[in-house]
Parts: sequence; C-alpha cells; structure tokens
Amino acid sequence: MTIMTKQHVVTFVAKQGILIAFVLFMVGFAIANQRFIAMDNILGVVRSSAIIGVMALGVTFVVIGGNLDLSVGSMMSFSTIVVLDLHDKVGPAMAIPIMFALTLLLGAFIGFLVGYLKLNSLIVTLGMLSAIHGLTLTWSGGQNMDIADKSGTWFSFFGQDRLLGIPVPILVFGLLAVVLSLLLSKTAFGRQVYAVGGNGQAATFSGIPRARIVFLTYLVSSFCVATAGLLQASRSLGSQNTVGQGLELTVLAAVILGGASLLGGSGTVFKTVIGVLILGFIQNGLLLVGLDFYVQYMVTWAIIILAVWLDVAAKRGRLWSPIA
Amino acid sequence: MKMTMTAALACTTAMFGAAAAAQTTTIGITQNNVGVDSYQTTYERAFIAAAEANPDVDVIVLDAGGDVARQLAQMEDLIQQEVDVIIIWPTNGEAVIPAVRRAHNAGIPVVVTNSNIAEPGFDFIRSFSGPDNVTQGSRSAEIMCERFTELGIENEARVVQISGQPGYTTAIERQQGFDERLPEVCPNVTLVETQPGDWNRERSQQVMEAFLIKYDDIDGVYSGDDNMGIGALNAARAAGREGIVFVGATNFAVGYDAMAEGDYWGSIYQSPVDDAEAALQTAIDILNGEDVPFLNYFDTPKITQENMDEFTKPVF
Amino acid sequence: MTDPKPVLRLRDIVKTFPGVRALDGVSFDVRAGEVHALMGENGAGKSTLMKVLGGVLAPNEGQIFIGEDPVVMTSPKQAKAMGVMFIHQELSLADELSVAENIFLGELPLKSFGRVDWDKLYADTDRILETLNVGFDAKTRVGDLSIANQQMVEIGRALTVDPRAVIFDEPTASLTDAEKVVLFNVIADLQARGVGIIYISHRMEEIFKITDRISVLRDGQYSGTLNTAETNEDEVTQLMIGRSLDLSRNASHHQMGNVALEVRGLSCGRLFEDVSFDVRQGEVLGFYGLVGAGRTEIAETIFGLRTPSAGQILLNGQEVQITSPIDAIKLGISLVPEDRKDQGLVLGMNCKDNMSLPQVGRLTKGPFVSQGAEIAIFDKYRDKLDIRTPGWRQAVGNLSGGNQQKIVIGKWLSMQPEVLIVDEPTRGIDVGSKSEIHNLIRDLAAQGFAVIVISSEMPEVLHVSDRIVAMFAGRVMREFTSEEVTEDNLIQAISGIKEQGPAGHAAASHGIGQDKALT
Amino acid sequence: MTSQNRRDLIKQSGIWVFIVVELAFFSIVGNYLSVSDQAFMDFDNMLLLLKQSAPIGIIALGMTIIMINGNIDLSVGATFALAAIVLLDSMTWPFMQNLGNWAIPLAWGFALMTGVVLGAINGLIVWKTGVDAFIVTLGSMLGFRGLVFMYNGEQPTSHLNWTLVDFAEAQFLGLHTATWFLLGTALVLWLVTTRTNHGRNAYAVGNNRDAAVNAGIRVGPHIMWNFMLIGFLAALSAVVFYSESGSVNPNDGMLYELWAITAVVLGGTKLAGGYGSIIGTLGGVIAIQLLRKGLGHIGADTQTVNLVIGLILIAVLVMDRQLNRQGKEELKI
Repeated sequence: MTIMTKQHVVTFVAKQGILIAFVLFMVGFAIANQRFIAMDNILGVVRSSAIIGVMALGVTFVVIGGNLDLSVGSMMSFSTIVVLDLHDKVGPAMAIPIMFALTLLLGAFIGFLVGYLKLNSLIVTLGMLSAIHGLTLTWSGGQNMDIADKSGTWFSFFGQDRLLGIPVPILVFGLLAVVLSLLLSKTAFGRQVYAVGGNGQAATFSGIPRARIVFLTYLVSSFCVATAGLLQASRSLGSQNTVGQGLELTVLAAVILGGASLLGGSGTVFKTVIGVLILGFIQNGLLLVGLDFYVQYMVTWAIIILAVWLDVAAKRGRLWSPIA
Repeated sequence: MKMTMTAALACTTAMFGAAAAAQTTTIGITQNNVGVDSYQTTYERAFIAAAEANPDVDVIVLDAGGDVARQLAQMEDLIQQEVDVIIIWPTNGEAVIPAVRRAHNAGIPVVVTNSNIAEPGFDFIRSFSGPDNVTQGSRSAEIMCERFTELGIENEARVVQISGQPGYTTAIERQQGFDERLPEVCPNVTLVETQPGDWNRERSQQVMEAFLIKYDDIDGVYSGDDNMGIGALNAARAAGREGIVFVGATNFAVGYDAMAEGDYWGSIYQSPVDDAEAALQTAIDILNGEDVPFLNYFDTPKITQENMDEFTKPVF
Repeated sequence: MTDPKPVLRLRDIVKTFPGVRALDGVSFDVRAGEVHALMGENGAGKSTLMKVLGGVLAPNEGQIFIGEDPVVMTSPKQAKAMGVMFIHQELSLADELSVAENIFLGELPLKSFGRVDWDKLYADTDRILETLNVGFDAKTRVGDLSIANQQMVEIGRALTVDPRAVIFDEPTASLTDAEKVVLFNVIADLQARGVGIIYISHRMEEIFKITDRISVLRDGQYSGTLNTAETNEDEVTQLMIGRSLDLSRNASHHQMGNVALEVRGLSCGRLFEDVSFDVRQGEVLGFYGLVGAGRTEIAETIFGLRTPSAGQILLNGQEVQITSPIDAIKLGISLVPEDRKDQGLVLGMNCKDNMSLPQVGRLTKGPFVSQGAEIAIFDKYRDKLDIRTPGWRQAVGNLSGGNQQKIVIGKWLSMQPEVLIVDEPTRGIDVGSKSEIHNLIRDLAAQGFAVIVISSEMPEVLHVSDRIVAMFAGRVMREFTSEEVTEDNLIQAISGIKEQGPAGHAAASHGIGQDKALT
Repeated sequence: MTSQNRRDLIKQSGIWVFIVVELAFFSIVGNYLSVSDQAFMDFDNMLLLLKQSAPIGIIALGMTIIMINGNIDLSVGATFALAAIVLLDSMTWPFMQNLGNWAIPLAWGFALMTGVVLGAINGLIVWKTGVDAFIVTLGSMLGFRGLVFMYNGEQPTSHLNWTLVDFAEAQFLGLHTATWFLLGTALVLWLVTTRTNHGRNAYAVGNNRDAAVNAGIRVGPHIMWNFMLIGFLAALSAVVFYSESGSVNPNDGMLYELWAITAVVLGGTKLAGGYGSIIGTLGGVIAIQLLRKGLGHIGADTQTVNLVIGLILIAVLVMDRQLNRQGKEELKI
C-alpha cells in the first residue's frame, strides 16, 4: 500500500506538475511584489507573451508531428521586415497578404524538405535558420525597417490597440489558440498529426498521407510565424533584422514546458499556452522582484528539466531512471 | 550579393589597368556585426562607397558576425593576404589585442574604428578613429539634466537606464559616461535601475514595460541608442504614460522622427558615414606617411528637439 | 544423460507492481544437462520471471539459488558473471558493430589502457562461429546479416563464457528449418556439457522435440511441471489456459463467390518475381513460406506500399493502379500488418482513435470528427471481436497482445473491405487468443470476405486456409487445396523442391532426430 | 566486411570530395574576385585554416562521441564561455599572482575542471532522470549562460598574459599551437572510438541501448563519462582560444553548439546515434571553416554567407539521402 500511495503522489504531481509550479510561482511573486497580480501587469505579461505564444502554437503542431522547428525566430524576423518594408511601398492592405504568402512559402519549402524528402528536421531547420537570416538581410540591405508615417496608419491596430478593453495581441493569441486547439483536437487533420508523430509507420499503414501531414504542420507553423511577425511589426512599427533571433529556443522551451514530447505524438495547444504563460510570468516576476535577467535563465533551466522529468517519471511510474 | 558585385567590379577595373593596379593599396577591414543594426550596415556601405570613390584603394570587407573567434581568424587572413592597412571594429576591446599585435609585428599598421581597444593594446595600433563613447554618455546625462532643470524637476526626478548588449565596449563606455556624469550635473536625480536592452528594440520595449509596472514615477529614460529608446517610448505610449523625458545616444532616423513629433527629447548625433570616412581617411593618411593623431575622435554633438533643425535626418 | 543436480533453483519468487502481483510464489528448478521448457500465455509472468532471473528486476520475496548458493541478482552483468546467459527474443544487437563486437559486447578482451585486443577477439569469435556452423565471419557488420543470421549471433553470445544456465526466449521465431537444426545442435551440445537450459516458446512441436520437462505459468502463478515424454499438447494447453483447444483442420465448406482479387505476374525487383494467384469472396487463402520468401512484400505491394516492377492487380475483374495505401483503402483492401507495434498501432493513442484512424477523415460532422460515430464503431467491434478493455479511453499500449491484435483487426474490418490481408495474425499472441483469432478469420470468410492469411506457423495455415500458396525465395512454388495439402508436401514446397523430392525435408527431420539422439 | 568498408568509404569520402570542390572553387573564383594577390591555396593560408578550425573543431570532435552515443549537447557554447572566464579570472586571484608563470598551468587546470564539472552535471541529469539529452542540455544552455553572466556581472572578463599569448601563438614544426591541440584531440579521440572498449561501447549504446544494457554495459555512467569528456573538450577549446585572446565577452560561444553539430552531421555521423567517425567530423569542421574563409576571400557579404552555409547544409542532407537510397523496391513509409 505504501508503494501505491507513493505512486499516486508521483503520478499526481507529475501530471499536474506544470500547473502546480505555475500556481506556486504566481503566489510567490504576488507575495514578493503586490504589483505582480495587478490587472495591468497581468495583461501586460500576456500581451508581451503573445508573440512568442503565437509562434509556440505553430511549433506545437510541428513537435506533435514528431519534428522540430528551429527556424521560427529567423522566419519571424523575415516576416516583420517584409511587412514593414511593403507597408510603405504597397500599403498595409496589400503588404499583409503578401507577407503571409511569402512566409507560407518558406514554411512550404521546409515542409517539402522534411515531409516529402524526409530529411532530418533538426538539421533542415538549423540550415534554414541561417539561410532565412541571409534572406532577410538581403531584403532589407541590413537596414532597420521603419514605417515612415507612424501615427497615420491603421497598421498599428494589431499590436497596439485594444478591443473591449483587451489588447489586440491578446485577442489574436487567444483566438488563434482556440482555433488551433479545435483544429488539433477535433478535426481529422489533428488526429492525423498525432498519429504521424506517435507512430509514423503505423500512420502510413493506416492510409494517412504522412508526408502531406508533416508538410501541413510546417504550413501551420509558418502561418503562426507570419501572424507573430504581423503583431511584432504592428507593435513597434519598425524593426531591426534580428528581432526574432534566439526566439526559436524560447518557443521550443515553452512547448516542452507544456508537456509536448520531442518524440512526437503528445502535447496539446492548451498546455502550450500554459507553458508560454509560465515563461512570461517568470520573466516578468523576476524583473519585478528586482533580480537580474540572468537569474531568469537559471530558473528556466531548472523548471524545464523539472517539468520534463516529472512527465517522464509519471510515464515510467518511478522517479529515477532505471538505467544502471 | 551587391557586395560581391562591387568587389567584382573593383577587381575587373583593377585587372584592366595593370599599371594602375601596381600602385593601388589594399585596405582590409573586419567589422563587428553587420546586419545587427542599421548603424553598422550604413557604416559598411559608406565605407565601400568611399573606397570606390578613391581609385588608388582596394578594400577587403569582412564581417565577424559578433564572434571573437571569427574576427581573430579574419585578422589572420588579412595579415596572410598582406594588406597594407587593417581597420578593425573590435568585437571585444581586449580579446583582439594579441591579433592586433601580430599585425603590428608583421609590419601592418592597424586602425581601430568606432569602439576602442583596451589600453594594453595601444602600443600596437597607429590610431583610433571613432566617437568618444564616454563623452557621449556624459553628454546624454547633461541633456537629461538640462531638460529636468527646464521642467523644474531636477531635485526629484527619477531615471531608468536601458543599456546596450552586455559586454560590448560601446555599451559599457556609454553607461559609464552616463553613470559618472549624471550625479555631477544633477546630484539630486536618482538613477533607479539599469537593465540591458541588447541593442534590441523589442527587448528594450519589454524591459520598459516591466519598469512601468514596477515604478509609478519615472521622469526620464536613458537608453544606449535610439533604437532601444524607441522601444521604450512604444512601451510608455502603450501604457499611456506621458511626460517622460527620453534621451538616447546615436540618433537613428526613428529617433529623429520621434523628436520631430515631440515624443522624444534628445540624443547624440553620430553619423556612421562620418565614422566610416574618418576610418578610411585615417588609414589612407597612414599609408601616405602623414602624421595622424593617436585618438582621432570625430565630433558627436548633442541633438535635442530644440536644435534638431541644424541636423539632417539620419539615413539609417 | 540427465543429471539430477539442479544448476538453478527459484524458490517462491514474488514480484509485485503497483496494483498487480506479476509473480506469485513461483518455484521451479533446472537441472544440469536438461532442456526445461517454460510455457504460459502472454502476461502469465514469463518475461517478469526472466527479468528477475537476469537481475533487471529485484523480487519482493523469494530466493534464487545457483547450484547450492543463494544469490541476489542485481544486474545483467552479475547474472552473466554467475554463468546465467540470456538469448533474447527481440534481437538486441548493435547493427553498426561487427559480429565479434556484438558477441563479446560488454566484455571485449582488453589490453592496457582499455584498448581492445582485436586479435584475441576475432580468434575467440571464429571459434564460436565454427561451433555454430554459419557462413559469415567475425568482422561482418551485423546490420548486413539476415535476420536469421543475426539470431545466430545472438545465440553465439551464450557461448562466450562457460555458462551454467542458458535461457532461450523464442529463439526460433525467425529461423529456417536448416537453421533450427543448427540451433538444436547447439542446444544439444550445451546439454552434453552439463548446462541447464530454459527454453521459452509457444511452438508445441519444438517443445516436444527437444525438451525434457515443461513448467507452466498461469497468471503469475506456477501451475506445474510435466515430463515431456509423459505428456501431450492437450495436457500442457490445459495447464496454460485451464481448458483444451480445438486445433483441428478447418472443415467448413461454405459457398464461395466470385474472384475478388487477382494478381497476375506481379514482380518487385529482387523481392519477388512473377507471382500470380487469386482469392474468392468467402475464401481464406493462406500464404506459407520462410521468413524472407517474399510473402509480406507481396502484401505490401498490393497495399500500395511498394512499387511493383511488373504485373497486374485486378479487383473484381478490373485492373487497378495502387500507388499508396490510400488508393488501396479506397478500393476496399485492408492490411493487418505483420508488426503490430511498429506498423499496426499508435501505442500512445486510445483504443477508439486507433480503431477509427484510417477513416477518421470520413467520420466528420462539419469540420470536426464525430466522436459519437467513432464510439459507435468502437463499441460494435469491441462486442464483435470480444475485445477486453476498460473502455475506449484506454491507451492501446496498456492492452495485452491479443487485444491489441483485435484492435488492429477491428480497425480494418470497420473499413468494410472486400479483401482483407492478415499478415502473421497471431505472432506473439498466447494460445487462448490465438484460437479466437483463428475462429474470427473463419467467420469473416463465412460472411463473404475474401481473406489472405500470411503465416510462418504451419498449423495455423493448415487450420484456417481453404487454399495455400507456398512460396520460396520470392517465387510461388505451388498452390494447394486443403484436400491436397499435407505437412510433408508443404514443407517440400517452401524449401524450394518442386514436386515429390524428399531430400530437403528428410535432411531437416534427420537433423532434429540427431538432437534427440544426443539428448 | 567489404560492404561495410565500401559504405564507410563512400560516406566518409563525401566530405573530403566536398573540401576538394571548395578548394578548387575558391581558388579559381578567387583569381577573378579576390582583391588579394595571394593565392587561396597558399600553404600558410592552409595552415591558418587548420588553426582557425580549432575552436569549433575541438568541440565538434567531442560532439561526435556524444552523437554516436545517441545524445546531443546544446550547452557546449555556454560551457566554453564559463571555462574561459574561469581561465582568465583565476589568473587574477591573489594567490595565483604570486605563483608567477606557474599560475598558467594551474589556471588551465581550473578551466578544464570547470568544463568537466559542467559536463558531469549534464551527464548526471541525463542518467538519473532519464530526460532526453536534447532537453537537458537545452535547459543547461540557458542555465550555464546565466552563470556566465552572473560571474562578472555582465562585463567582459579579461586578463592579458603575454607569456600565455606567446605560447598560444607559437608555431612548432610549422603548425600553430591550436592546430596541435586540434590534431592531438582528433588523434586521441580517433584511437578512443576505434580501438578502445569505451569507444566501441559508445557505438553499441547509440546503436541499441537495450542491447548494451543487456550486455551488462553500465549505460548511465558511460553516458556521464561522455558528457564529462565533451565538457572537458569545450573547456580545452576555450583554454586554447582564450590563451591567445585574453578576454571573454559573456556572449562568447553562442551558437557554437549549432556549428559543432553542423560539422558533425556534415562529417557523416548519424543523428540517431550508432554511426559516425572522428575523421569525418574533422572533415566537416575543415569544410565549414573553408567555406567561411573562402567566402571572405571572394568578397561575399554577410547575407550571402548566411544563405550559402544554410543551403549547403540542407544540400548535403539531400545528397546523403540520395546516396543511401535502396532503390525502387524500398518500402514507401
């Protein structure tokens, strides 16, 4: 019986570990600094997490499908620069669809390489990280991109305005989370993504077009990246070429924190949202408490490993690895 | 791609005039991190343009991508290619000293540009050409203080600072200048907190958002360059906080515009074109055997809403 | 020959997992020089017992004795040091390493500074390979060997030390008859050296050929030991499942319909050539042959997983082009694949989702998958196939092998196929579930399905098929009706002998006879 | 045997063919595009190539064993930076300054120890928790970098010691100090992977972990040793490099993990583990440095370099896949 209870505790903690950690963090920070739980602050954190969050939603699809996407940061820089550049050249109404089309094209290229040519996604997206950065620099000539007339454009709506008192980026993030959550959990496509990531061979034997599904996950991912680029561009109406640099790992950390397995086949959109919020609140909380930014690095380190460890422990039913 | 073309053109012209080629001199430059911001990109372009305008000079333009190891390798390559002068924009003011010494020992004069190397290396360089970052920081502090005095809050104002990428000489020196000068001119102004914004507008916007939550009373923001300053300004705008004095360094086009609109108070006017041309001219002067000053600062004046008419809008 | 002194004794071994008593007081002993069969249905506790014996799991209670000494096994390495060797069912070889390195994995002969003593390694390996009488050398990369030869490498491992006990876990699963002969010779040789052998297998005919005693486990409990010479299959089966089984030849003769599937001159590179056959509605067509004879590859080609180099496939008389499983499914072909875990199921998904996977695109209501329709399908086939699971939410990875197989069959039946291909329907499934699945296949045929069954087990093929296609080295050797077929002529056909030519079979039985003599 | 050799030969010669192509390309194109009068294939330039390959090269060699093992280490860049900080900072400690030049080997020792300890932390977590190495080292990439920033409050750490610089710049038998370390590391690791028990076990563990466990190999400690080894090598790389440069920015070493992995993959090591070679990695490292150097030589700019390096990586994957195709009979999964 003692084994049973210990087992139960491990399982419970492991399954709800992320939420428990989340609550503990919130309570701790709230005690340390009252402002932490002020509505303004919470909205502020969610708003500034929105861009990473939107990207994480897309990467969730890729990871559940059994692949990685390390190119999202670089690709987000591309989207941002392109839409800002086109804004003054062809106007925002044209700039946005063109930017989406170009970003989706990049996503399609990666999807083609990983899905149809079956190349290793880690290396492909690593290569694309570098290549897309080169593309962005070529596009911009290395210059910062700024919209000339900042106060006279409706383009700032996506990043700066509020609807019903809620900042638009939060609404976009929320709406996209709901839509993608339904796509993943309720549609045939979503089910096929899980199958392909869970056991690609069995998926093929079940008549699932594996290559196409993988291809589509990268399209979803690049769509999200384009959305993030739009929010980013609209938020600051100007950007440098490296705006998304390094975000790929933050995004991946959020997705992993949310419990998606790198082996594919598991994870949900909701959990990814939690993962994103945890990272956002940690960053904000540590700043408010007055700790240096690098403390955030170490806290993130600890929390990622703890979260995944608990998840792994729950699956095998024991805390420590049985490997001798 | 454009660069390759330029280089190709430079080469073909060189090949057509074999006699001329004999007289041309080759200048190699290794830059810090082109593409990370407009300043460096504009610098590179201005440098190439200036070199092209001079028929006697060929240039090899390299970019270290912010990586010290790559910059050292590029120094070695330039030495190995036996260029006549090396211009270096250090990724790290101390780490490049041995490489600079090697060039010195190989008989190649070295000009440091934009951001100086540390003192132990002074023996091995012929000249430093660039802005005086410490003075820039001091001047920013003065702009800030003068504005507070105008507003009559010089005895109570609270300031936050957003510094550049941790570890970079320019960031360190500007912060140092600001930190030292502010208490001298405005002893009662408090510098509440400093956080790095990594030369990144987005990062700076996030830092400012947190500052705004944390502190109800912020009167001034000093940022290591205008790019970050605009990020901070965006955050303040979004939070509906007005009346904050924004002062930056290295006036960017966005900063200039924001000044024109009255949102941004002041900055330091520093032209990458001047920077690049000064570096190239220093190198050419050395080749021509002219005497060059060891510290060849070009002037970086204060720019505020009040005197901005005297300056043209930065191109970057 | 048999030495009564036990080399290995297990006394009252108890192993519990949370909520389960996996082993409940198991005791038996293995004598020096005997072959001791360990039998039991899947889940009866055989693998847990072997893990306890191998030091992978620690027992909660009970004692292991080696010779007369009580021991506590703490690691595989220790088990090895005590002279207890394992030959695992699932090949545990490193493909990229050489045969020699695999055989001596974990105990390469060393010189100073941890350097490998290659000369000694190759010399030792050659000596072992000689005993095994195989046609490859010590330096061959294991990944380049056939599955059967890899199995021989696995067996070679047991010969690296002077073992006191060797445990063979389903060693013949992928061996040809000739290779079995070699294996049985090796076992006989070990016996002669006084080694105790535990032989785990589901294959009755082997058990009765080579073992001395049979111990049976049921539900984690020890249910008895029998002397092989004094018992029969029925008695063993009863001990295993508590009832007897009908394994008689299929006798049903229902009405057959039109030709559902016809294959003409189908070839796929060197995998198989010029294969022609047909199968009618209501008929079960058996495919029998050795592993590697091309049976699975034919199924995969029909299902669109391989591109044929020549030939035609006709469905109901119409020639069809099948380039992917999607085409095959549309045309009403279903394939229950050979490898349940790798090809049949997504283990992390629940039962319902696995079952509806091929048609999830059709079960939509608006943009979403209709859960109601899915559950209806699951419920229907759970009842029809008698799948034992707590509910559709259960992850299939938690089900027993038999129930997993039924989920795969249910998945493909729910597609309402015209042709159902079942590859190795009962691989790794215990005796009880086996006969259920056999009955199911017969029932499907009776309902008018055209069924193709591919199997490596002769009793199975004989039991379920109306006609049997015998294959050898990528070619169809002969087709038998259930009236014509005998064990003898079937074995001859799959050994590459066209018509009555007794040589191959005679050699095989002679070999087995030899083992027996040695015992 | 023969089929293995042939396969290895094709796989391993690929990278060298690529290097030859690069050399030819840059030599010919360099004649037209380069401003320099010096030939690209100048002997001194090739010596420099080896020297410049060292920082990432030494790390990549260690990464090869980690990847043969079926793991990955994303934290090497941060380990590199932290070891560098310890190296330079330790020489300013009061008791070290009294030791004169004896402080140098001691400082090296401290730096190498730092690397080993950081590696051991990674290895221990991978072993004991059973969490995938990708995630563990993704975490410690952030965590170690946090330590780097913490150590000197975001400022560069500097200590210029000319004795050290002279040693690092020395050329023995024509080869630079860094080159000796690179080649020495390659030789030792080549011997380890091809000749020793530990090396052969590394292949076995990466190839089939269960088999290794069943064979009684203590997989956990084995993996930990390898992480300690790569920690050591990341630190060695830092020691070699920073002895020469004398100052470390807190951001130094960022993205080194990605370059190292790229070199290892170019060198033919399988990401899934179980297959790979030290010599191949050496080729991969040289190929990358050659590419950087060559693009600089012909005057390509930043964006072109980024684009070309990214696309070449993908092109190599495509080629590798084409070479390893089994033909039309292949199962279409």
